[in-house]
Amino acid sequence: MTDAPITDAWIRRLNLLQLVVAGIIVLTPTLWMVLSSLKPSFEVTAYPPTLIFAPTLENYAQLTKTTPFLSYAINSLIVTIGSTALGLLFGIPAAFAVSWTRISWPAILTLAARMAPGTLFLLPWYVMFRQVGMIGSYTALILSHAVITLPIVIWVLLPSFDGIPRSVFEAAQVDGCSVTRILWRIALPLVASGVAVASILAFVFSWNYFLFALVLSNGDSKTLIAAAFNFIGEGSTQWGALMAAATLIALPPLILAALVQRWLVSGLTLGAVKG
Amino acid sequence: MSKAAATFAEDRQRLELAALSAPAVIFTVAMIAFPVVYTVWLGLHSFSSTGKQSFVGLANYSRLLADAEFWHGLWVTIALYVLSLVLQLVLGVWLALVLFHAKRLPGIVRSLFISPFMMPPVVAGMMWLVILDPSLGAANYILQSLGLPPSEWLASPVWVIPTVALIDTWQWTPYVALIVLGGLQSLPPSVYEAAQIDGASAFKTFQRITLPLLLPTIVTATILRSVDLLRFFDIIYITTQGGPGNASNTLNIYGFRVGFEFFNIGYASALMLTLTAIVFGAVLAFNRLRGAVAW
Amino acid sequence: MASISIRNIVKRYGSFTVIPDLNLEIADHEFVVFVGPSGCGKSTLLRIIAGLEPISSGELYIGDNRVNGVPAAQRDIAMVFQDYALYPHMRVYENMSFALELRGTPKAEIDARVKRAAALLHIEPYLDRKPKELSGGQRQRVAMGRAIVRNPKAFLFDEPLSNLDAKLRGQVRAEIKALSQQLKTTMVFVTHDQIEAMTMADRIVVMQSGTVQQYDTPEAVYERPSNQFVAGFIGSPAMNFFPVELRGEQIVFSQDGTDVPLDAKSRDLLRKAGHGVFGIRPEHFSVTADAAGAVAVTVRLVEPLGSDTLIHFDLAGASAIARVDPSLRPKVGDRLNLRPQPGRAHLFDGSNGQVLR
Amino acid sequence: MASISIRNIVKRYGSFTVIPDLNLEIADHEFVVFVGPSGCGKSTLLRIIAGLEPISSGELYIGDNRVNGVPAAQRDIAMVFQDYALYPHMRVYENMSFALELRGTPKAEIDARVKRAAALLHIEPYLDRKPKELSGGQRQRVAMGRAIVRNPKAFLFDEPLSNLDAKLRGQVRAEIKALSQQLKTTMVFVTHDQIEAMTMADRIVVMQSGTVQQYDTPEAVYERPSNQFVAGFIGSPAMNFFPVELRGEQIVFSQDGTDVPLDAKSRDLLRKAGHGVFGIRPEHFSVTADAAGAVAVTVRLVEPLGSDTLIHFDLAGASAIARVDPSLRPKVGDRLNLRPQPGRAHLFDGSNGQVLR
Amino acid sequence: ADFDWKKFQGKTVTFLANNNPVAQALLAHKADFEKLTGITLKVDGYQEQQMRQRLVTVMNARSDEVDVFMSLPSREGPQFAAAGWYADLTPMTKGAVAGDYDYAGLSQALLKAGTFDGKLTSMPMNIEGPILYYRTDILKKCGVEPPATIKDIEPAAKKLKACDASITPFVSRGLKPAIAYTFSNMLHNIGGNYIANGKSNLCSAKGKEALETYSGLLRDYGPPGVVNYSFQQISALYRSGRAAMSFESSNELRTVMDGGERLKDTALVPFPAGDAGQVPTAIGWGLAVSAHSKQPEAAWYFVQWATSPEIQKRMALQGIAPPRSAVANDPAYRKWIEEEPVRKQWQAALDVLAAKGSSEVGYPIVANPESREFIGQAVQDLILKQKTVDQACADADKGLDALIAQK
Ligand SMILES: Nc1ncnc2c1ncn2[C@@H]1O[C@H](COP(=O)(O)OP(=O)(O)OP(=O)(O)O)[C@@H](O)[C@H]1O
Ligand SMILES: Nc1ncnc2c1ncn2[C@@H]1O[C@H](COP(=O)(O)OP(=O)(O)OP(=O)(O)O)[C@@H](O)[C@H]1O
Ligand SMILES: [Mg+2]
Ligand SMILES: [Mg+2]
Repeated sequence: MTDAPITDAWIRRLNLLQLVVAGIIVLTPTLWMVLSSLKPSFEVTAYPPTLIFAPTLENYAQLTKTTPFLSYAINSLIVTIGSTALGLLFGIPAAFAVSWTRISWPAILTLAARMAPGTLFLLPWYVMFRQVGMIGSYTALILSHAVITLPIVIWVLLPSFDGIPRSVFEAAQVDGCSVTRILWRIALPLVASGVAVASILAFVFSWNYFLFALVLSNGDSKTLIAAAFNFIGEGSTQWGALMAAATLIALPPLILAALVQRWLVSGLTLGAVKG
Repeated sequence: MSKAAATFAEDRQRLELAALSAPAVIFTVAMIAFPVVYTVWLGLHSFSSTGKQSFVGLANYSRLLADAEFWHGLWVTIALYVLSLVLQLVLGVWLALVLFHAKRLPGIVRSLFISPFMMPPVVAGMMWLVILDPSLGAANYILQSLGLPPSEWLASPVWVIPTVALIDTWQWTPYVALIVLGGLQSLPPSVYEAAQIDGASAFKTFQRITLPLLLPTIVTATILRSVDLLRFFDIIYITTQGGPGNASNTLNIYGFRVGFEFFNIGYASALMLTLTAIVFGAVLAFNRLRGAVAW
Repeated sequence: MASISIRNIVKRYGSFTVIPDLNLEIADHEFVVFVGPSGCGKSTLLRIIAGLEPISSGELYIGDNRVNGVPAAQRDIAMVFQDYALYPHMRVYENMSFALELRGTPKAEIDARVKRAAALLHIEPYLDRKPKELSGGQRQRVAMGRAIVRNPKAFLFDEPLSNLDAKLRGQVRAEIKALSQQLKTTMVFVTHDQIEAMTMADRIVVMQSGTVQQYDTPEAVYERPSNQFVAGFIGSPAMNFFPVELRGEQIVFSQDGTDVPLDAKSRDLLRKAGHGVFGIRPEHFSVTADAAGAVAVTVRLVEPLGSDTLIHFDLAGASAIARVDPSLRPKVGDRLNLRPQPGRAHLFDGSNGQVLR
Repeated sequence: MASISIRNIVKRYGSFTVIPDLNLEIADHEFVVFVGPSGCGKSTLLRIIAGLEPISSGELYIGDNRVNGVPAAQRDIAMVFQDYALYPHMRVYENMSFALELRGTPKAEIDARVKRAAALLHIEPYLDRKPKELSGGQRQRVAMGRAIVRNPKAFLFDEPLSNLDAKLRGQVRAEIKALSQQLKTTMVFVTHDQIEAMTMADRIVVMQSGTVQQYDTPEAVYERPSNQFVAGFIGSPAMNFFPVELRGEQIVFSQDGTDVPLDAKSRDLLRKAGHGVFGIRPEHFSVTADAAGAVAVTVRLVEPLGSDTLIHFDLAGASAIARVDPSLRPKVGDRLNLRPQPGRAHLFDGSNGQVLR
Repeated sequence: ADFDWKKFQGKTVTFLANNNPVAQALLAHKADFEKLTGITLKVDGYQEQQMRQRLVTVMNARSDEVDVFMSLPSREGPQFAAAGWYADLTPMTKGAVAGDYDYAGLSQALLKAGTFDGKLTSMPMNIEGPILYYRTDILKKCGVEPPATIKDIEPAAKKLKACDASITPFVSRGLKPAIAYTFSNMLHNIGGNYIANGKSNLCSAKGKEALETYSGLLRDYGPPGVVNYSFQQISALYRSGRAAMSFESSNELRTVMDGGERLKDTALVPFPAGDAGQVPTAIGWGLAVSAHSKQPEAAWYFVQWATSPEIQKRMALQGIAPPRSAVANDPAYRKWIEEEPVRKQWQAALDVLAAKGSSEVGYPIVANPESREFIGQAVQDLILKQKTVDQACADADKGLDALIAQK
């Protein structure tokens, strides 16, 4: 061997470099948001942008003072957890069945709700839920948000289920497992990373979706994100408060993501089959 | 077991499989059947300014065909869609690979890497509006500090689409990356050992092994991104409201404005149904592709 | 605890027919071994019996029940997969206990059975490991263990010992045989190891391209192969074949016209067609001092196997092998007289390969 | 085209030490076969040589280069994985051509090489299939084909023929041997098939628990095992072992004190410790008419293998096996006189198993 | 005197609010209302566009969920009125009214703006309109006199530009849907009007002059990217000291003064006069009762309370310009005004608005919101130099004529 080999050390260095580049691009705006939340409102739009400033928690204080931030947050949590759970509950079996049978129309059907502009649903849903007296209820919000979470769960899990070696399912059948059992005992543990991804995505989408809450909730069940808009308004864009709200709003998904990280470990199907 | 019993058992498995997808299917149908019928009905009516509605048949649709704003919106939608999708897929796969190889990265840092899409789109839009402000924003400040010419960003009819695409890419690339990351985790590791033995360089391994194996996942990400990108709304709504002029007036923005700013529910319904049909077509096409790239 | 009856089964993958039309009756608690060249459809047939592969046409009975369309989960059959198909997320213990657990077997009994199987397969130290932490042979043993803890209607084994060393393989083989006698369960066993086939089977199914070539006891298959394919496939090294013909009252090698030292009965068999294929196994040559009733050959290659020695030589234009005693210490270039042992020769129809009897 | 030198290599998985400290020198274009019980570390060692498994400590040289830390891709080694590791998304042809393509081999040559390998492995009809559409043996052959199209510094084969039928295995074995002679490439071959080991190897490495027990030519390993483990592991059925001791000038079975028919040399070997283990292979018994210099046994079980017959019997409290001529037609209950063939007996140290010489 | 505030005790009135400072100032006194009337006030507050989205949904569904909502008569008034979403307040102002309500004290212009087909649809909550903010220090430094007429603006801007290149001489709204708000003021000052003889009139000489003047100022003296500028950007630019003149809503005072930097160097005036003098845009948020409300009477109680002199005085002290001259003269409010010179100027400008203001923002037609699009489009086309003024106004007129023709 005459040419110097590319060693593992070099590969590691290259990876690190890419990581740093990606980090800067991805994180700078986020950092800007967090920093802005610590500035007095007017300074957010100051020019040139200030980097050194006296950080203040005043925005956060104002947030909790002027709005029932906590109760909005609880609303959001209830709706998001509810719809994510519902999405997982309906989506996991559906994704499994679609992957098993290779009949994909149920997956496409559930996605149909995502294909239409959200505004299309506002009026009919309002009429529909009003008919059954559920405007303002958590149920209405959870159901409507599940329309968003369900297809995400199904579609994210589809390739994961497809990736499990078929003969593992066959072994389970021979062992006497019904299809449903195979799902819970064999397939589900094997797509843990897929479920983690699906949960994060479903959670984030539900958490950040404001359109449905706009018409289906009322003052009491209003979600955090719908309330966050209130910081933008004529004569009063409260930048500091908005950024503080944004920071706080982004926190729960972030925490969730950090929590389910450990499910994102690799190679669960390792050693299952040879071939 | 008699013959009947045998088929019963077989049916039971089919029944079981049907039962697994039933909740999702029934739920979806229950939730969207009425809205779709309702919207179709609305689309066949005209709501005059006096609020009185009258049946107009397909008039809304023929109006649509003759509406230059619709065709322009379609063009803007597609341009934005293609540009954003390509950027996000390419960068998303790259980011996923970077994160995948950074196995020792603490979980919390890794989640920070995917944080942009956790930011509410409204906030992201507001934030970028400030950052990209031609006179006040940090973006031009940085460009000028580096001795580069400032840009008008969102204010230029030429640059508004690329700029919006960039914002969207910043926000949604991590989303694609997360999906791809999930796919990467389930790739058979032994195949990589085989590739090493075959002498594949890092690039070749990516090109010939990782990428083809990831295609089903990438197509999934494409489908999920397509349904959002073709209905591009949030960021434009916050930043340009379809401007400057109508340079960023996507179909969804246009439909929304017709319905909720100009209060023409009938025409808006026709617009949105048309948009839905476009998205549906794209999804069907990609679903085909998904079957083709399965391994 | 159940017979298996396969009637006119056809299996196609798209336009590719794997099994054209197969009939097979496996009696209750019979031990049947499938052998055949790689790709001939052994696994496919096993998977059909297990209910994992839909049948294109035909009928399948297990016991008295027609089971076409009955899902695998309800056939109560245990199977070792050729590719193991372990549950990657479960420890070895759980892999083995899973099926029992599903049947609601009491914990203590599960434990006892798993421990017994693990002891038998020498995998007790690994019960707490995940499959990915095992060697190839260990994984195969887990796959085996997963089947033998059960007490099903029938066992299906798809090359379950291929990755084990000879010693272990011998032990496990004996245990399986014992198990089959003890449980009186129907067993179907696929193997490429002829010793396995010969020692374990009540009957052997020799398959080729999805068809059954012979279905008989091991001795019959070895000693009375029904056609040239079976004769050539069973036995290692393989049987030697030479085209022969009847010239007058003398059987000669077609290629060079030299005499073949065969008896009168063979002559009678050949009389009808006038020509055929003469087959003899390497172990059925005797080395003799005198050349009468023998062929003289020159040793081209010597392969010492320890217990025996193989010599390769050319005869009548074909390459052939004889198995001789190592104490003979043959060397390349030696001239030897080889005499076919009486009654050990086989004659086959030259056109369709059927044995002449 | 390169020697492989393994120096003081240690491999641990967590706290579990697979290879405690291993040294091995494989000469340039040598054909070395690894044998050993399942789980002894053969695959691990192969993977270490290939660069797929990090070493806990020690040094590895390929040719003159220290390759610790050099990625597998740059070691120019071809390998057949025990679990195949085929590219699921590529057709068989691409699976085989991939490595050549990476090296910029001209299209025409790639095609020629792939076609040649496919012909040799009888997989031409499947070149257009994806791996999942193949049988187990066909997959294994693709894995094999992927390696042999190349012209690397060394070939590593991890049980590459385990799922093939005897006939095909024999053919491929011969081809590999030919290939090794033609390419003059270093070959490392893991197998559980002793015939493979004996016929292909220049030298055999017998491993146990990650240590080398003997590293010598096939004959030496068979005829002069260096310890009881090797003796018991090589040969099938395995060597029979009996504890013996010296009583006065007579060697007797420790268990029942009856005489062991052994020669004076053995007596001398035993003199030092006074006791040891007497080993003899099943094929090294002769059946004699008179009882002198023989042990009289009762046949407990008969296993006809076709070419030979195995008889099981009990001797001195142990179960033992002898291989006899099938023409003897022994039956259960028969009394036989078995005489150890002269010079075929082995004596081992009773405490550490080392051969007494 | 013996007005029964407790008549609807125990009822719940739902109020769909636009979460702007006006509503915030009002709702600071929510508890007082509940105490006074025994009515529970359920507030549902949203940002403006969202509030409209919810309102449209609720109204289209003919839901009684909302009793009272905030509305901009100048924008959606004709449309909502035509759709029949407003309850007619005329009878209520004549019926159950507390003695001290002083209906006549409300700005008549705003009341008129809220009256459609003779039906009073909303009660004014505040008054606002675009005014000119300018930097006294910069003008002084550059030797520029504050513009007295529209014609003075351009030379002043030119001089400022030459004097200090880092300063944006003039900024106003450039975002398409927002343009009409400021543009209308300029058009009216110049003497133009939107409609003449039932046809769109942008291509009249005055119309073209307004278009050219407005777009020219922004193009030549406005900040880069002005086509995306609405109140947020304008206020931020001005507040950070990077603009010399800013034509923006009176409501932005608070934002502009945030941080205190602009407190001492800013002057406020109504937009300079043109050929037609000063015809400032003056609008106000109104409180309307939903036509679908099941309890319009109770709803009216809230409207009445919210627009009463007492409450408007309290709101004024929080910086909400009152739509009642009586309140503007209230001593407490006066005192507050006197505290800062800018407040004085601000109130003075608002006085002009109240006196001479026009509520015509965009076309006084049912499709008013859509008409603003065409105005905005024409101005942007000119700013971006994509059309000549003749083309731009012709294109706009074409579209607008079609809107006007719609019934
Ligand atoms: N990831 C792991 N963690 C812990 N132990 C492991 C791991 N991988 C392998 N082992 C152990 O290392 C030992 C050697 O494994 P190896 O695969 O080298 O065996 P082998 O000799 O190839 O066996 P076989 O003939 O069964 O393939 C085995 O006992 C196995 O259990
Ligand atoms: N999905 C498939 N599509 C097409 N052909 C297939 C498919 N699966 C298997 N085959 C073919 O069917 C034939 C029988 O396969 P099978 O697995 O039953 O062989 P086998 O006898 O078990 O062989 P081996 O000994 O190699 O395991 C093979 O030739 C194989 O190529
Ligand atoms: Mg098979
Ligand atoms: Mg191994």
